[in-house]
Amino acid sequence: MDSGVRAHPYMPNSAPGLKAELLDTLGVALAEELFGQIPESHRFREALALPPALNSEVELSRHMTAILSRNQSCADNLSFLGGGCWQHYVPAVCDEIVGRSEFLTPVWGTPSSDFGRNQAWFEFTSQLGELVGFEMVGLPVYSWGCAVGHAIRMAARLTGRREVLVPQHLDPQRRAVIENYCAAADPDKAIRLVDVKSDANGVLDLGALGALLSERTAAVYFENPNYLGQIETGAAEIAAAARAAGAETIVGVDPISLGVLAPPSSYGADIAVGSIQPLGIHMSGGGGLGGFIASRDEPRYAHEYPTLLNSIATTIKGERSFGMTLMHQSSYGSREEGKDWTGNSTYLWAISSAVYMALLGPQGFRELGELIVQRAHYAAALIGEIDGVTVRHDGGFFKEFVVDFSGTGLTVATINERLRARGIFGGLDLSRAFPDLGQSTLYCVTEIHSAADLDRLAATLREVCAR
Amino acid sequence: MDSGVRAHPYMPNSAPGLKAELLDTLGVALAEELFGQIPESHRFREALALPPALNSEVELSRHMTAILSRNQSCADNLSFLGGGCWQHYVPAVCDEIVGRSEFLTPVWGTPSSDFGRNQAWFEFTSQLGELVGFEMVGLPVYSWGCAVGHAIRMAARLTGRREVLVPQHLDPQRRAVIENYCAAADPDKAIRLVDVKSDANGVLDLGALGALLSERTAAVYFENPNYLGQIETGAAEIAAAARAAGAETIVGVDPISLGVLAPPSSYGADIAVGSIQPLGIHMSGGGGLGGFIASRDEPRYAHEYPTLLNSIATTIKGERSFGMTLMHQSSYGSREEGKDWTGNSTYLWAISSAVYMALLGPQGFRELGELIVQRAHYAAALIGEIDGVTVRHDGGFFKEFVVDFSGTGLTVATINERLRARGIFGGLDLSRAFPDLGQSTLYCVTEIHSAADLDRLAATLREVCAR
Amino acid sequence: WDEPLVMEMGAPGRRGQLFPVTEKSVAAKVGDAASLLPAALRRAELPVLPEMSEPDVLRHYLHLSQQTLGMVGISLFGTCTMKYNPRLHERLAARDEVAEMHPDQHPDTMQGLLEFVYGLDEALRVLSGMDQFTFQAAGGADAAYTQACITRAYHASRGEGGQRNQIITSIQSHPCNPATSATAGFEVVTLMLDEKGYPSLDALRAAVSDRTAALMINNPDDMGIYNPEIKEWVDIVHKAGGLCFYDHANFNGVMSKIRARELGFDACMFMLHKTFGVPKGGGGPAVGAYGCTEKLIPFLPGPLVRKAGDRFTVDEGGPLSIGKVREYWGNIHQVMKAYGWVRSMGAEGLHEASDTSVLLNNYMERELLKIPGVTRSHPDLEGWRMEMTRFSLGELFEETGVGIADVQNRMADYGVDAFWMAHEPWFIPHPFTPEAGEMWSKEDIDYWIEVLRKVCEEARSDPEMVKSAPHNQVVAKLTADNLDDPDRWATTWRAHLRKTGKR
Amino acid sequence: WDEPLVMEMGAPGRRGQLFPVTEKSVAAKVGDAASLLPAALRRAELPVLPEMSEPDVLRHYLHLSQQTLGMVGISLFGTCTMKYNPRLHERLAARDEVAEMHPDQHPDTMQGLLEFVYGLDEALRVLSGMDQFTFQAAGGADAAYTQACITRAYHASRGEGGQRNQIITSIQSHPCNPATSATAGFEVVTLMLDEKGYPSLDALRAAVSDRTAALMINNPDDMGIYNPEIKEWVDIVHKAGGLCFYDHANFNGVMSKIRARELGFDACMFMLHKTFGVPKGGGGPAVGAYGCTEKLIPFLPGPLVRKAGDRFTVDEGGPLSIGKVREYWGNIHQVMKAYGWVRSMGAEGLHEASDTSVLLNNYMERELLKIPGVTRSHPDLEGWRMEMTRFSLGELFEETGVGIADVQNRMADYGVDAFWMAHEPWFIPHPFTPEAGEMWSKEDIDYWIEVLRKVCEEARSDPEMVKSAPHNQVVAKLTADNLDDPDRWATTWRAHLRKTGKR
Repeated sequence: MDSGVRAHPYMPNSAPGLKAELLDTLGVALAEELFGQIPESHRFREALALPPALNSEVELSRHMTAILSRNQSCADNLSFLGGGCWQHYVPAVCDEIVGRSEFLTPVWGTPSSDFGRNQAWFEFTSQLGELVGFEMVGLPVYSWGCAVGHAIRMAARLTGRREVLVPQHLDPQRRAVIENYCAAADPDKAIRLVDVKSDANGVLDLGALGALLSERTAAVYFENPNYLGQIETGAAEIAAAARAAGAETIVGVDPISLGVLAPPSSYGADIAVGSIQPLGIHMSGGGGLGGFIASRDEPRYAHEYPTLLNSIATTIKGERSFGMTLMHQSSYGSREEGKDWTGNSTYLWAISSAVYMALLGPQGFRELGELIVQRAHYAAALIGEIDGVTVRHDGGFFKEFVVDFSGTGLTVATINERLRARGIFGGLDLSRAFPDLGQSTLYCVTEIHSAADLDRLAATLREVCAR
Repeated sequence: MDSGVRAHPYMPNSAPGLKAELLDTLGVALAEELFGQIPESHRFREALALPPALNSEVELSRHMTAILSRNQSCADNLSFLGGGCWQHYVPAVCDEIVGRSEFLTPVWGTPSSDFGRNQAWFEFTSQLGELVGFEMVGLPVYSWGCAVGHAIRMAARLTGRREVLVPQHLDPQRRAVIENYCAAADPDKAIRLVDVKSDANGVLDLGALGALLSERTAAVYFENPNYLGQIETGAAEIAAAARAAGAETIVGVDPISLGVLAPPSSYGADIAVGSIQPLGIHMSGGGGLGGFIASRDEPRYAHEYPTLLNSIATTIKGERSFGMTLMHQSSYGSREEGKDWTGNSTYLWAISSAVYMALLGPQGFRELGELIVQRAHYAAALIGEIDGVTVRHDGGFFKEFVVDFSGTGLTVATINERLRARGIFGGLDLSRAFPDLGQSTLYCVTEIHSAADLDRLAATLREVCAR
Repeated sequence: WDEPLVMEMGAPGRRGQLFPVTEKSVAAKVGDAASLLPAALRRAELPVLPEMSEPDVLRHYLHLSQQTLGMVGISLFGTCTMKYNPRLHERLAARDEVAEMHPDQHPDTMQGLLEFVYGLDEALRVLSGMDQFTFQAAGGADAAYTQACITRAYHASRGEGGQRNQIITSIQSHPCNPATSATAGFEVVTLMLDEKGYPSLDALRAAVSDRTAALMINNPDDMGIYNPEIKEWVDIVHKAGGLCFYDHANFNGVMSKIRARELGFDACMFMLHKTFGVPKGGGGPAVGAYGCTEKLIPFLPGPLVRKAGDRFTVDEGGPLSIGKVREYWGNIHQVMKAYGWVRSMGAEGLHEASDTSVLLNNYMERELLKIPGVTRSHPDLEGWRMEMTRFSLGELFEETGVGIADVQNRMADYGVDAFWMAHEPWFIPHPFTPEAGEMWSKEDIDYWIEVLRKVCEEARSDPEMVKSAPHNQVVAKLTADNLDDPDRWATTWRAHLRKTGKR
Repeated sequence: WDEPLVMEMGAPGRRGQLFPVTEKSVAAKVGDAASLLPAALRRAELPVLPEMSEPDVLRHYLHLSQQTLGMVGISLFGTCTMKYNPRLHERLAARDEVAEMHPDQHPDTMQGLLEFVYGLDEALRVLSGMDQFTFQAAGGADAAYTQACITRAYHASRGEGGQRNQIITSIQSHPCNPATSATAGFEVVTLMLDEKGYPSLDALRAAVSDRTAALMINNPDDMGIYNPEIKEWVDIVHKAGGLCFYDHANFNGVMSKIRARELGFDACMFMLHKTFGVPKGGGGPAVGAYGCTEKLIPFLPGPLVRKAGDRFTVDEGGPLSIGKVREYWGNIHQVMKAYGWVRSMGAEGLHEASDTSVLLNNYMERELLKIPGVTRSHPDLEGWRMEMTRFSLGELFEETGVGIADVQNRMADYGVDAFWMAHEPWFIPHPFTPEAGEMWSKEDIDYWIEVLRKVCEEARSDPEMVKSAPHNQVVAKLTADNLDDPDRWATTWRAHLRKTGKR
């Protein structure tokens, strides 16, 4: 070995002898000579001001672990944060499967060499299709917000119209994403978002909606349950009204609710979108997000999908296999003429979700949905008994609900800070995004919250809200 | 589904309909009828007083995690515990491989169906053989202590003698195991352990050893480094003396030292034993233990191995494969006529160790050994500067060394309690097992202890030892 | 394994996951679940999902994993550098301190994650010369989209929003550049290559105008050709009033050698799942790290991390911010892995990796061109290529009728997963673009070359065998049936059953 | 994968793991390493280990893992119940609170581990009626050895140490019982079976004497036969002054149905890696849970866990303790997994598992006996067998020359890993002992039966094909070469090289 030079563990050819051998083969003395294409004036010749390498794993591991110890997680604390990322239980089998090197590390192969992965993807779309009640499901996109953005653009292309009705109370993060997808450098190409206000029950005001619908309306987008947690009882009426106006109905759903809630297909949705994060994917600080787009399997819709579409197929020996359909309409096939764009997305999570749905099965989704609904209402009931604290809607929600602290005279920020000191992450602060809701928060209750946890929450809230 | 009865996730046939179908096939109404062989008077008819089932993973996970949170680990604290289980760094690739379902869950197959596992085992014995310098290596046994026990019994069978010389300062745990292996219901079959005292340098007193060697001596057992951490400088002399007396030389080694220390084969050992835990296996509260037995590849030794012996072999197509040799001499082959016994052991750890040795390679073992030696001596030097604290031996150790607190007037227990309150697990308390060493502890320093850690230890010790 | 679809497995009543029975106190207070749900929105029939036990689900997906070749073989997937993904990072990402973090937690409770974000931002600033990075974009294409959105916002802020509606790119740029530009409502102006392998300065001069919003370009390109006039390009676009975005997808060969800043770019993009050791996961979760100079920082999407003393704080973005291209921080757990990778490599390691990837590519080029039937694009262009070379098997096809896809399929039989051919459109027939990178040993590269040599020989000795490949994979190749036929395609099992009359 | 041995891989200078460079302050204080080591004991030449990069090591062992069938197929390995190993427990065992625990930590810092030990002890006491368990034994055989040591100590404490030096067992007991008895210095008295499938009471009466130290026996045995006279056995041995040890290796079929206490035993043993959902790891780390009644508690090896209020304390064992059979707590991380398994099953689950394993075995027996050539031991014995049945393919062998090992090899071609044949000695020709357990679905069992049926047919139609099986595995079957030949065997690569003249 050359004096003091150590091969790097990630780079087999950094063993000094080997590198020299390769250079010899090419007849060059230094690798530097191979960069001749780059003009000297383009070169960066300074030392890179990076911290020293931690190329021993024992040091790197310790360094990283020390940094991580500065986090406090929702496992160590009792958290009621939701909104666009939810703490559901992830079965260990999901982690086991997505951690398999075969699924974790590859990028792309042939239908034959990637057969197993493609089948897993097909099982993802097939099971998700059963949940939402649609026959066409694309491979996942980045997030729910991105799925809505694409779905709205699909609707605009389908109808040739450029106005979309959306709920007044929409996740501000999701809305920010949607707004980007609707804006355009060329103003003529932009899609306009029009707010539909909520009624007293926290669901869309059907009258207001009707008044806004017109021949300009490309689509109505609503969510079920909606951002405030409420179930849109008027879903069928909304879809019927949209249809009457020649508009598409796009419904955003939390798929974990679909063991107990009607699938969007059943009340007239044309396109369903949502998040796959609840289906067996850790929150990972928001790194667990993934979105889906589903619809009826009709050419009219199929031809507008921006996603990859993984179809069942047949081999020359008659075996079942899988391949991509309508690839030409993607950006890979048609560059700027393609439908929006696609690229690396969240395909590993499709596998985790496939495992999750197979583990739960119909009874698991039902049981889970019932448990969440009951616990959420239990939590709401307890909280509603606290002086000065109001649960804004009297039932009709799934796992999230709005708690208004206005009556306590305290801000949400203060309450959450006090809760945090007691090991509880309170609900999401809605007061900045929706001043109309006062000092409100969105509380999220799932299967991870036992009755004892909810009792503790109520007791602690009572304590911190007391003057 | 039957009312309220839920299939258990681990039991596919517990789905009520399926079970009924199976019972129908057999023509019985209840599974109970199948237990007809058992007399009623043998049956236990009470309810099992077990806590209620936690058959939902979300509950079980939380329950288990809550219990685990009552542990404080050597990752959260700075630990200097060693003795018979050591905190070395386990590369993530080791965990990845032994976590693979293929290696984690099976029990036994054919040479063809288990080919990959058998090759991994062969790579374990082959690499370990290179470290210890022996051509014959058995599959691992339960622990170092068990390996010594078996090796001593091998020596007794080889020599027909029943006395073994062992170091006075031997791990009390290991010694307790060895004593069981040497005792016998029939006193004529027992093997007698005779202590050899240590000299002032903490190594075997060669004069004392010579005086104890006789025609009764089946073997001399010593360790390198020994239990007090010292390197047995007289290893070759000991082996020569044993040989002259017609006794076998059994050497216990810490294989992680063998990048810098001479292999036992080089100074005359006949049999080498030791722990594989340092080679890529987490301590796991002692669940990471595993022992090995190695020797020259001579029929004389081979025919006394109690372990499984995985040999390279050839298939009918001429391919390389692996199979067990000398199976007939195991307890599986010969019941009470076999050599001691064998059974499930620690074979998964053989794979982890194989990965570890392949990752390190010769340069890794050298580098690691040098780092440990330097850091251990650094720690000893710092500690020795503290008033009232003595490092018993002036160098000559590998990763462990004896610190005597007698001069502080404090007990080891008190000092360790004070250290623990400051996030440090002090060295192993030797005062009970070896009163001759005073208020001594065995400190263990490895690659996980940075200079900063050792500085912190010294500063903290200084603080807690102050009157 | 002759593995059924999960939809075909299971038996009624089996369970793979149970949930707690609702506590008595809960049920007593709120009643049963049905009473809490509006009748009209209650699900009438349960979804038709498989009913399976936990071990059966596990085993099924273990089987599918074993039926995936991927990086378990050798994969020199060009244009998307295949890297070693340190398993340490996966262990860390599995810890509660990562996996069980909610993105809306109070910043005080996520100082660790913020430190990773800040630390990687710092490192990428050093590597690019840019002034600020965001990791919100959930892929390289999303970073290109971020640029498109920022371009829009930048010109709008200067009152040129309606006017500057053209984005210029080259036909050799990744499709995501024109595609995201179009999605953001721009016209795309695509420059063709001249004989040197990149568009001429004249073509660019002809393209710019007061409608020019931005240039989006990569360099080197996927053919391993570096455009030495890139500084002039940036000048021309800047003078025309446009922004310049550097798609650094092909960063691996030039890490530590060139930086976006010295070339004059306003912004650039790195793919953490490509260049920075983050696993690809078969296509994400990914991160397109987007970095820009001071003048574009006000337009960045929030949240951004700032350092105040030894604490990290969160900046949600100001009035000019484009808002968000994706919710929250992006794939922040992948940012952690990339941070770890950079720390483990250090400056010397990055330098070495770049050297090695270019060295190995040129070694490969030398050896591959010895194989009869293999040619390269721009054969007369002198000098060493960068970390990739665009090859062609056009001659082999002419001679044998064996096409590039056949060769790809046949190579899989030898444990070599697919190479990338080329992005659309193809300039040369039957293109292929292997990328050696730095993680594959010379032995692996030699094996890969040997496999291609062998397959080329097979194409001559037994072309039908190669055309009907693969022969040693789980299944054979797909029929030429039209998967774009609405009566055949089926992205879900229920669609397939209907179309085949089984449901 | 045509995978080389790791010893054949790599290249000089490659590194798979680097270690920190010794800090300057350290080197300054102590000098270089060589100066700290006695010259005579310094290693002269580095060990001949492979020199490999990290990704290459990973990939090599991934390949080997894929070349291992195991539980990824179907394994009905009898006498060693194959169970589902919940992946949750593996995730938990990987946490620092388990993996990074030193066994000599202060008890205050390991309350969690102690709680698992205590909790499982409590549960096993309920399941067996015993009064105390220890988990130190690192396998089932080690628990038998524990019994042998305790037997020795017990009689020694009563002044009968020299005299009581015989241990009685049956020829159908697991080999570990006689083998560990012999290791502990006992004479072994082995009783033969009579026509009912177990030794007669007369044989036992003839065997006991004042030299009898203990009886070590399992029941039911591996043939699925339950000895209904077992209570009388225990009485006879007790009256003779011996201890009675119940080898509960075959506990799966009788969980919740019978207990050691009611049968009168002094001690019993459960295998956590067998009955209690702990992964086998290809042969450990395992746990033989050893439980005994009050009278033997003083002899147990330490440490034991005691509960004091809500704290757990450590009892190192008293003066009569046998000391230790293995260092520390035993495989305590596996104890945690077994605890989790018991909690997840609960009383009803255990009952169901026992029911299912017996039900499935009798279903299997019914179907297997329909296959021409398959018979069972003790064919005339009436009634249902327990969780196993001992079958024979002797008739098939007579007819076709295809033996049981051939069938085993051929079944592997269908993804069915080896069944267990029978422990030595074999009472019936070509025995096999599949165990259905509770984790395999009826479909799996039916598939297994179908494979055996098919292989039996193949044995008739193409015996050579079956005899030369396997045909679809990584490698073919071993030659009949004598692996016991000292000139051939090689347990290490260096031995192989020497014997084949390559080194």
